[in-house]
Amino acid sequence: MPQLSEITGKIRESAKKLLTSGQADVVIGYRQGTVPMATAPFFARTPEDCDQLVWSNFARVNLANYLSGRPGKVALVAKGCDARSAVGQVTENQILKDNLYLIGVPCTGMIDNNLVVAKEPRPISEVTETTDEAITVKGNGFSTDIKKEDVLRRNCKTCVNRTPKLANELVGPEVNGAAADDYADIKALLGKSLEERMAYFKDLIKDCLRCYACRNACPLCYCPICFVDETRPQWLGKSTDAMDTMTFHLLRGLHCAGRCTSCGACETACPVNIKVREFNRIMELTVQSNWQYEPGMSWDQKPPLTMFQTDDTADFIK
Amino acid sequence: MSEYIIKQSALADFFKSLANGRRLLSPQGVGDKCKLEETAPEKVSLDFTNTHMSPKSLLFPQTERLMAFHNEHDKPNGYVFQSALDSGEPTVVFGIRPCDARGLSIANKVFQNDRFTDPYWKGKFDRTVFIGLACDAPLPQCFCAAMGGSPFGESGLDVLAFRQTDGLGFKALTDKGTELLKAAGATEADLAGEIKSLEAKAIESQGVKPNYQPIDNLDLMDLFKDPHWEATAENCLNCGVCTFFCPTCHCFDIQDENSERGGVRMRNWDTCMSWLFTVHGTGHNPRPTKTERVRQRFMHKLKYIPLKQDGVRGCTGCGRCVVMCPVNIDIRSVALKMAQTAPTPA
Amino acid sequence: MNNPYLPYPVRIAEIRVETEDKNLRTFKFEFLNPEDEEKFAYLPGQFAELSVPGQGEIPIGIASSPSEKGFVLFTVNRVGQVSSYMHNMKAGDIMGIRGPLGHPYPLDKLKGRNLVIIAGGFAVTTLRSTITYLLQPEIRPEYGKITFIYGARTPGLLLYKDEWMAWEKRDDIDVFVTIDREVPNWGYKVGFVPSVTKEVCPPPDNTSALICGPPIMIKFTQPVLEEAGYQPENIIMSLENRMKCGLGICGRCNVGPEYVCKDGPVFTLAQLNRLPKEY
Amino acid sequence: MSDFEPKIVAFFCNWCTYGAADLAGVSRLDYPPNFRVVRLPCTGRLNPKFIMEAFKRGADGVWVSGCHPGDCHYIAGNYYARRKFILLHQLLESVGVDPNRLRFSWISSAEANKFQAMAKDVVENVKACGPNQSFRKEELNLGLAEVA
Repeated sequence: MPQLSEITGKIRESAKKLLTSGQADVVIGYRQGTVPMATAPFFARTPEDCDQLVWSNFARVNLANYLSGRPGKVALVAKGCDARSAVGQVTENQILKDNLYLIGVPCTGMIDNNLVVAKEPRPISEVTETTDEAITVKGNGFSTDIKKEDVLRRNCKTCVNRTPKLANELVGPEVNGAAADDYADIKALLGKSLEERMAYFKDLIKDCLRCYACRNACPLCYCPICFVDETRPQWLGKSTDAMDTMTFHLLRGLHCAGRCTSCGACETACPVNIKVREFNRIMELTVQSNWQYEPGMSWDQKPPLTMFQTDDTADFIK
Repeated sequence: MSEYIIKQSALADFFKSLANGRRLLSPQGVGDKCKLEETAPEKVSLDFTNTHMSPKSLLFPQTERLMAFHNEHDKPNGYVFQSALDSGEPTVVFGIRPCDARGLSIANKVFQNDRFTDPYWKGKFDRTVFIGLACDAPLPQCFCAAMGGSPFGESGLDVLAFRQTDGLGFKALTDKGTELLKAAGATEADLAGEIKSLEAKAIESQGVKPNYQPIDNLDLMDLFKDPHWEATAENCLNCGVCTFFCPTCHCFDIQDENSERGGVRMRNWDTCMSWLFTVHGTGHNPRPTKTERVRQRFMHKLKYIPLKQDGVRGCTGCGRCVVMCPVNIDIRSVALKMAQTAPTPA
Repeated sequence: MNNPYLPYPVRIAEIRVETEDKNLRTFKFEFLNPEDEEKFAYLPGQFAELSVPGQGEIPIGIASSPSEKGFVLFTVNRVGQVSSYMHNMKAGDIMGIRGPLGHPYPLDKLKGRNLVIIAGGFAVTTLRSTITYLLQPEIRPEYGKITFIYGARTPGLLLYKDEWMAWEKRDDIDVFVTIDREVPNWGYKVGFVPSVTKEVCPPPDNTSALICGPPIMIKFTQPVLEEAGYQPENIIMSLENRMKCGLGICGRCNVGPEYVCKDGPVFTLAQLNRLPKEY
Repeated sequence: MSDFEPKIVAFFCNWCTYGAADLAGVSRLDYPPNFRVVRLPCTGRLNPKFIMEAFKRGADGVWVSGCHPGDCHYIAGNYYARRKFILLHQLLESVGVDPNRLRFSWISSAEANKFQAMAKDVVENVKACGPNQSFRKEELNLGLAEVA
């Protein structure tokens, strides 16, 4: 059971070394947030900066998001999923492998604030965390201990690749993830009737504000102009029309197919708590069952949509 | 005397009288489902912290039809826009927080500015009575007092209500408010002292007030040119969460949509965080990267609006953007950085 | 209540192709309801939202002068959704205009002064309005010497040929028209607007400059005027930014605290020097 | 329902199915007139947003047809397209779009008979689904009285 302070110490140590030796111009990690249950991405450029870097059970943002097109040498504090996204950025030519250094943190999962609030609905003014297994939340006249496994994010519960195997170094002992993600939820959903599925997905996105936080929090969404911002032709209306919203989510799912590493950044960013990853998961399952492809697992694999097999099976094409 | 009380036992009747001939809205639901909803008088609850989203959509819906036309070129008024102004029913909102009411009053000065009046906003604004409920226990992310407001703030409200040991106390702030309280049979009382001490207690519970005062005196261009913006914006994902949740953010886009029968011109919430927001037809963009866009948002809140609205800041300290931001960009820290800007020597 | 979002219905009375690349057309509109023309009382330098139902709106400077009654003129460049659609419309079609919006050039404050009017490319529109207004017999004596400098890349890209040629023949306005590069049979000036300005602009005493043109022209003309001794208060410019409402509400066209639509589009250089360069 | 005539947006590759449709026409092979054809240079050009746009605007069905695998005019366009189709097909079916509304086929420019049969089959299938009411934009609410 590693202490968070231990990992924090190692991250700082590594970051300082990288910056002093010139191996990195910037180390992108996390610093403590300004409100309870939050961290913020932090860009350390000097060895002194590094003392602000922390490790936490709330280090949810996928920092690979800051890689695309970034000049210079970058070191990234990366969980299992983030490291895969970073590798994806390399395979998609968003950054050179030689300019990237991954400080891998074997991760035991990150906390979903909504689940914490569900367990402790009183206003929380302080959180203490010493290990990666539990937290204590405090407020006016209360102090509640919460086990992390009870409040893990959905994607963290089913995470298979918790240890960033491709990282340049690991700052903690390797951890094992789930044996395999069986996609039971998606398969159950697909067992329902067409009408039920349509009703489910319409209900799923009914609160969507189209703030596009899911898109912007996603390390895959680096297009200079997103299809939702195209104006001639304008593919998407700007109103709250349900079908426009559905189109956004479907096309987002499609664009992430074969690239998504289930980091959960989209769901965490969503201010109205939509399970936006449902769309991605359908695509993940499809990609895996068709092409046995998992993104971000090696430096030289080609994303499935940039290639083909002459014998790809598609029985539905007549 | 403009203060009144209603005892706990008479509250049910009070809410009934509010709903008489008007739509009664109040916060319903908990957590991320807490929102202003049409409420039966017996369902009004005083037990909430604040609505998940700001109440601006009441007067400024995310999508609003402005006008429409029929696609009939041969008829005299076919293919000509007709106003689709709909101000809705008379409404009373009970339980809006003072920070949010203040947000509406700031937006109100934009929608009813020195040259133009927005009839869509005004119609709804004029038909709504706002009864605020003072905050006696502000949340950790609340900082209304630091921004020049108060948990007992009065701006934008017709009536300020606050909890008493037995029932509610009220301060009428407009004629509309006084009328409403009188009609509901509220008893006059002298509560000024009580309000003062409750307010002081609530402000105190927000902790130490950071000093943002220097921003007011600093030159616009000094604030604008300060080198901190690059670092301040570095985290930003350029999503629109802060703007969509902000009670004073009022920017919108105007869009036309068509069908065979005709078309509608509508306005939709827009966000200054978007690249598309300012891009010219030529492709030139005055705010091309997130640094300019983030700067715009904070400068707008903390400098531009105060310049235009007699020093009133465009942030009400409701704390929504602080907790909603996926990367924890905290307007309080940004404001402090701005306050530390070094002025150019004269 | 008056609804500032609702356009006045107008009929396209005439469309004139202005330039050889056919990307600029001048639209002459007549109001469907004559009383709307009175409500649309404007001054040179103001703009309006041209509104095509189902397509959208574009903010365009008013090219006609208030002295021209019975119609309004707008010259539209083909760029985006609405302007391209308009370029396919024909005389007789119905659309809408909404305005007038923004502040005009402060001509009433400039009475008694000399004016140098500098235009580049198709930004000449509101300055055409200004000159037409100033040259009215009852208005002209209220102003001193008027100098008009107008440049475009090629002769074929100059707008309002008939008009500036007629102005050239008058003795109460000095007209200098220039193109970027020499072409055969070109009887006027050759060179960029800044260099022509340097050559012909009158001394700064009791003189104000009105400038409207592409950013690059303004960038290089401004120092020429400053060198010539013009004070920033006397250099008056018209800005443009992406706009939607035109009413100072929708929030996108601001330059610092000022909205280009509501508080502009006309600013003095002195004002702009105190504002961010977000335009 | 029997008199329901569906509107179907068809995306045909210029080098094969578009030719097949032509050939069916000059060969006087009858096929239903329910299609609005969009000609593509290759099915590889088919962006999924085209299909979404068609449904969004109220198409009852969409039919995409290109060259047989191995016959692409640009060597491999349809192979790439096939991968996209696999994803799109699965995604739309997963969110509850009746797969009978969306048809993919390979028809060469010589296969006028296949084209005719496929066209009839597509229309029949879409007819069986009925009008598209759940996967489209809602009719615009003009909120105005009818024009006098």
